[in-house]
Amino acid sequence: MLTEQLLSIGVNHFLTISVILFGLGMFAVMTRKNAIVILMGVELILNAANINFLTFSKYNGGMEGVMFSLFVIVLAAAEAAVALAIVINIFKTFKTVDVSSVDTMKE
Amino acid sequence: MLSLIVFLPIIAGLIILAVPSSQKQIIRIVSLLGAIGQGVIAVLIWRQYDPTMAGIVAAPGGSLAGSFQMIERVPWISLDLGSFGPLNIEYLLGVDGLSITMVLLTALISIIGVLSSWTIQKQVKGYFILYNLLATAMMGCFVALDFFLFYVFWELMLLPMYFLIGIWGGPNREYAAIKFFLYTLFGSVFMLLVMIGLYFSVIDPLTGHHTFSLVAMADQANYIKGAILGPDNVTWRYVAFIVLFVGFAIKVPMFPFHTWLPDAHVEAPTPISVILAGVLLKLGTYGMMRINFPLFPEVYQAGLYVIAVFGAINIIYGAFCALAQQDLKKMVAYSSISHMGYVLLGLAAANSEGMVGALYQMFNHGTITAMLFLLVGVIYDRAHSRQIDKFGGLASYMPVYTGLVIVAWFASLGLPGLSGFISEAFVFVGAFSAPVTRPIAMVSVLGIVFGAAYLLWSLQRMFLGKRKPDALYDLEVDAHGHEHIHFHDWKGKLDLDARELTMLVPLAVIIIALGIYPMPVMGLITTSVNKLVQVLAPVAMSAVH
Amino acid sequence: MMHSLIQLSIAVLLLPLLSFVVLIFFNRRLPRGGDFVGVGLLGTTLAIALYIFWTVIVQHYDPAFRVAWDFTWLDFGDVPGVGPLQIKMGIVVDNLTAIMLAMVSLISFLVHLYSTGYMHGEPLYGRFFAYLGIFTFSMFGIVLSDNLFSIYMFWELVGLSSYLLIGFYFHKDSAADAQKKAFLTNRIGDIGMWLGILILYSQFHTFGYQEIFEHIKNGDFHMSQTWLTAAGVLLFMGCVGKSAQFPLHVWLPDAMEGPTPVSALIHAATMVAAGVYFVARIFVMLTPDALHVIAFIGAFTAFMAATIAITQHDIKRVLAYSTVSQLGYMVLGLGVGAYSAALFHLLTHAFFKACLFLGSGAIIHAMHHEQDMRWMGGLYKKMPWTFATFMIATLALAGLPLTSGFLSKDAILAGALGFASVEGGGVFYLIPVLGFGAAVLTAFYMGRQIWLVFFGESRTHLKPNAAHSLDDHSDGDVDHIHDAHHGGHDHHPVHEVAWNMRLPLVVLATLSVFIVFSPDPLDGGKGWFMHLVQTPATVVSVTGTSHESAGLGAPEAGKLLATAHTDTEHVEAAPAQGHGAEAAHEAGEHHGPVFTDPRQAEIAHMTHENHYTAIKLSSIMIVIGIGMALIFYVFRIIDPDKTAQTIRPLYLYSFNKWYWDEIYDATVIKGSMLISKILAWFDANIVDGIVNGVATVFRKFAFFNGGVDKYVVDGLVNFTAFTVQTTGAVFRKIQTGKVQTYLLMVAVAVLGWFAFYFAHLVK
Amino acid sequence: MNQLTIAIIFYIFAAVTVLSAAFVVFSKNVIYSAFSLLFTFFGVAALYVFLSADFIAVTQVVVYVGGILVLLLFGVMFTNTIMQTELKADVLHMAPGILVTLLLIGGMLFTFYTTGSWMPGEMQLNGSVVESIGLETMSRYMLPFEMVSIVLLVALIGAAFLARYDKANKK
Repeated sequence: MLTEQLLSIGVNHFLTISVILFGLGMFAVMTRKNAIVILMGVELILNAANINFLTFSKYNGGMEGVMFSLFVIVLAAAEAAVALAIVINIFKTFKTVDVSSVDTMKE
Repeated sequence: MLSLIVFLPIIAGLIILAVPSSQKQIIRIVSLLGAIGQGVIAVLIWRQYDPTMAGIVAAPGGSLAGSFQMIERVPWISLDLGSFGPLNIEYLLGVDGLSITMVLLTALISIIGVLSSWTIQKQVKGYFILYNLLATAMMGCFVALDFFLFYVFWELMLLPMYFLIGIWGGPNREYAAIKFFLYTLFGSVFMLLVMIGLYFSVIDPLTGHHTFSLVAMADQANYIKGAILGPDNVTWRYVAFIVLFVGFAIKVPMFPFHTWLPDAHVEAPTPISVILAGVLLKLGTYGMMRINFPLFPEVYQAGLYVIAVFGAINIIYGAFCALAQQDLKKMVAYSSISHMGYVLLGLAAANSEGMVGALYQMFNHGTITAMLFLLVGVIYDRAHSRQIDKFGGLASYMPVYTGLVIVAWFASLGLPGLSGFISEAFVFVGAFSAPVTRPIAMVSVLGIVFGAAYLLWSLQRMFLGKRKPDALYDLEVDAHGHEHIHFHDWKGKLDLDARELTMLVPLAVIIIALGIYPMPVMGLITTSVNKLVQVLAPVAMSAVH
Repeated sequence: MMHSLIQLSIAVLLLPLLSFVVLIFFNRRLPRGGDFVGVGLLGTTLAIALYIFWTVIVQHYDPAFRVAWDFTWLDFGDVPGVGPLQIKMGIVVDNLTAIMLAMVSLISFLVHLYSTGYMHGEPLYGRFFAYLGIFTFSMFGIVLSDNLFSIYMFWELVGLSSYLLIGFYFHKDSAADAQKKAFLTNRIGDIGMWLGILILYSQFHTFGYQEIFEHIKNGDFHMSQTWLTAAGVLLFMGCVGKSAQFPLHVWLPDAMEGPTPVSALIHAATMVAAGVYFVARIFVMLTPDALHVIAFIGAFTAFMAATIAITQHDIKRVLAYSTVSQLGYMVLGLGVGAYSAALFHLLTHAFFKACLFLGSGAIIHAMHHEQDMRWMGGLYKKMPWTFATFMIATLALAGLPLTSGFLSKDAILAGALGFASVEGGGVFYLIPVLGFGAAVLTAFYMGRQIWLVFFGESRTHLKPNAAHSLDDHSDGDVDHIHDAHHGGHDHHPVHEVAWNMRLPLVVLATLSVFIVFSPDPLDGGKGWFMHLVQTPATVVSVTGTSHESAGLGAPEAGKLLATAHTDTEHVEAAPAQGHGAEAAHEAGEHHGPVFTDPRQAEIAHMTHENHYTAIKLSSIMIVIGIGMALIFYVFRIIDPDKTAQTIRPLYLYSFNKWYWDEIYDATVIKGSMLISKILAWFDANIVDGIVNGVATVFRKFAFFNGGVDKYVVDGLVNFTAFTVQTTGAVFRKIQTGKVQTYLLMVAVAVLGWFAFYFAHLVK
Repeated sequence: MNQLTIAIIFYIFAAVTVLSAAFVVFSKNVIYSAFSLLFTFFGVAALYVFLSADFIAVTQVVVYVGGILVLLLFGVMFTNTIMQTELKADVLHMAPGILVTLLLIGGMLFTFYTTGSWMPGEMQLNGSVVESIGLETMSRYMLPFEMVSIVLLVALIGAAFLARYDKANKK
């Protein structure tokens, strides 16, 4: 039974992986101070999302998931570019990428 | 004409808006021209003004033309509220004896203020735009005869004042600005409620609709029986009166609503202090005379004693606080609390002498206290401090400055021959003649001594005697044995320079001239004040004498 | 149309103002600081004033002479409940005014002249003359004005000029303190005066003397009689302040910080006399009770000041206290109803006291600003002119016969005696007693001063380093001190002053001789003054029956009494309206007209009765006084210092001016100190730490106010803000500004949602 | 090839993905995490293949590995000098983070397995989707496609602008 479960790769497997990726990404974004790592976390989250898209689109036979995962990737690229640019600017200004120390707008 | 004088500063402000902010001199000159234009129009109005027309209420038959002058009346907002009937808000301007002096004062102080703003270096453009907005709002308050319009100008005044204090102020400016803002807002919110209540209780006899016109409201015949503020609804009329009174008393400022004043003054830049003390405080008492008292005469008659008591508290309490101050500007601020107390006392007298005294005191306090703040600003520019004990012996080194200081100081302590004396004298004359306020007048006379005390004391500590060991300026003796002083980082002329003289000398001249022969101003107001006294006391005046 | 005299007096009023305006602005640009402007303009003023004097006094020699003119100053329109209301300003010229004008302008001119010598080389030389100008202007204003409002205005202006002149050496802290003290003390007096004015105005809605008196006479005064008395006493408070009467006398001695010519002009001759002049103006409306108060205050002041004067060392302080004492005489005279005598004394005193001050100024000038009499002496050889004039003036002040002072002081004392006997003796005899006591002391301290200053050996070399301690010159250590000083002062020999300082002395001394005022050296009543300035009939109806008593002048009273009164008065009434020496003689017998008011008539009568008693008594007193002075200082039969030791408590009491300053400190300052302590406790426990590090007591008290202001009233406002702020602060903790924390919270929220969801699921 | 081998391959890639992702997150060294991110991306790409989205897988490799990862690496290079001893980015509130993460994961999984098992639809994607992607792109997703391209363009320009060498600062 369980072996059968394990052997027949189904929706749940993919969802589980995506959840784990999402969790890890979330963790990175929440806890790490280094802006770069945070960005990586974001990428993880996006990937998790992508996996979900594709999973459901596969097992439902629609093309929507596929298309959207495509868009997600594009946007992820854009996001990464802009975000890194910002990070570099922050580094220029504050000589650090420690986001917790970049709190000029606080109060 | 009145619209022009009201909105001229706005026009100047718009022009400034177009000027690039780097062109500081052009900006200054534009707003100076605006202020001067305002002054010119004010003088024209003054020339055209007919002092025999009373004002206060409409002429017999309900027409304004018979009593007010230079009336401008345009329907402004009129929309049909269905069950409430049409909502008519008018753009209604006009002057009478109460407002004409204030118009003159406002125009004068605006010019002085621009001149004294010349030294402002920080964000000149924004400053002068706000300044002109303020000038418009003040002038508008004094000439508006429609309560709604008045309220609009009243609120319009808050905003620029808030920023002018909050941005260009001293180290503690945010606190002061917020305090000023909250206090005044508190007052005006209630004013709004009362205004609406009045709107629904007053019918304009000419149109038969509800109206915001203060002139209609000032006539008790126009009130609807049974309305919220109708003649028979005594309780609510008392409440409304008190609420309005508090609203205006905050501006006066009257004890215990006065604590915003010292902070605001200490933090505000010199020109703003001048405007604040010279014009804004007058709005409180002007509002009382124009709105608060005529609309609820019977409550006013009942409350004379209380108002007088508050006046006396202001006089003596303010004088004591002033005596305690180390900061010269704070002392002057408290002194103006004390002097506004005279106005309240005169208003409480409910007879012509007192009221004329009060109105005249409003004008004189405007000029005198403006001069005081300018003088404080002069020394602050040089020494970057206002600690009274950090000077001493200045009279030997800055004779011209000291001369003007002596004029202003003695005018403020009510020396005969200077305008302050006459107004205070007639306030006392009126307050003493009215049996209700007689005992309070006898107490308040002590204010004369305390006033002299703190002014002379500060005068001695700053100007007489010798240089204090920890004074803020250095003393050096040249080859000829002459002593010279110089302030640490002051490059300009030690004694008053041309710009400061052009600000101060006219004020001094006005103070002296009006102290010797007050009729030029007093003649404008007596007719209206007599009318006002009649309106306030329909019962036989013989009760007063 | 305007009377020519009015025009002239307006000129008199305005010329000194012109001098002030010119000098205050241009003194630095003019050569010699523009002193010639001041002197020249004052000379013109003097000429005009003398012309007025000539016209009024000599040409129409009429007790009832009076021209007035006024104009509407303020127009209140048709005031509800009052009707048309105008405030008028005006000028009145009568005998008294003319005399005062002449006196003030003369002394002012002389002082101007004198100052060109005395103040020469001062840095602010020109400004000094400017101040003198504004003072003279306001003094003329007081003299000329015909209503209470304008007199109050000029009253305060005089205070201002006094303030400026006392503080002329403003860089000296003592001067700065003195000027402040003077102004504030006067202000306290002025409050009373102002309240009095208010009482009268509130009844009559006018400030004019004439209208007010008319109203009172017609019984329009609707408040109680007590209020009228109060009005009188309060108005008198103005005089108490200006004329340095007890209890407000403390400022005058300190005012000697000013330059000596100022002391002569303001604090001896004119300004301090203004109070007396003012009381004279309002004399007719003073109720008997008010008059009693005035009389007692005057008598007490006269005596107290005299006792203080006998022990002072500073030559100017002796004169200052003698001024206070003499002013006390005048007030006393007014109080007892010896109206003309009091004013007569005002005039004579002005001359000889000004002469004394200018003389002392000359001495100080010559002694290189040495003011302590203990280091003077033997000056009569070196300064003969000064000595002669000073001597004459001293005799006049002491009230020796053949001097003007004798005439006036004797008249006052006679009045006091008469008053006492009328009022039925008892406590009222205190007044003449104090008066005569003061006479003794006056003679004594003036004799002492003359001796210390002019006779004996020069003691300049005796001055030790620490001067002004009590008994620091016993003969034992003379040589030692001499060596120590090695003739410090002798390098500058003392010499007579220049003509421009000598001339005023001579003029004033001449005016201190009896013949100027009265042909009879024993009776001022025979003089022109007593004839021209006569006691006006009171308008206050004590009995309520004297309403028909008309007018302030003699003739009406004279006409009236033909019908009204007893034969004794009848006989004396007729001449009162005649002219010439004979009439003057007769009228002089009775110090003016006969009164319909029984009390006044009685007093006048008794005064006449007591005239020669007064002469005898006062002569005796003077002899005693001068005798004592001789015994103490000339023949050294009794050593003053030893006496001082034996009666040390009394001596100190007098030397420390009856401790008035200390008493005021003790009462006012200590009292409020106690209050402030209580309040401080209140602060420490209720409103925390308000009154910290406060120096003077007023400031403590005021700081408490400031504190209440800051903490209580303000506190209520801030409390509202505070609550908002704290809640805000709590939530602000969450607002770390870190996106990640926000994200964490989002996640937590999601978890919360999960929990919620599962809760459903489990069911 | 039979189901077993497929399963085994799947698990291998899954493991690679998850473990490398975990390494990305937990490694103290930014460089390491950057490189391990590479493996994650590859793993994910492989998973895409399992999901019969080969084109996406390729895109993933090209875009992420070729683009984003390089960017990230550059970012790391710019912002940390390699030489500097501690590249370790220390962490902010660790404990709550972990807790929340675990709870999150647990909660989600629980949801998956409790809210009825996912039934595959009757027809599934099989084989390559490249052709249908092309069709969709040009027909149904025309507008979004253009939009996205514009967005990408704007973003790139913006990024270039932001990251450019700023003279104003150096002045």
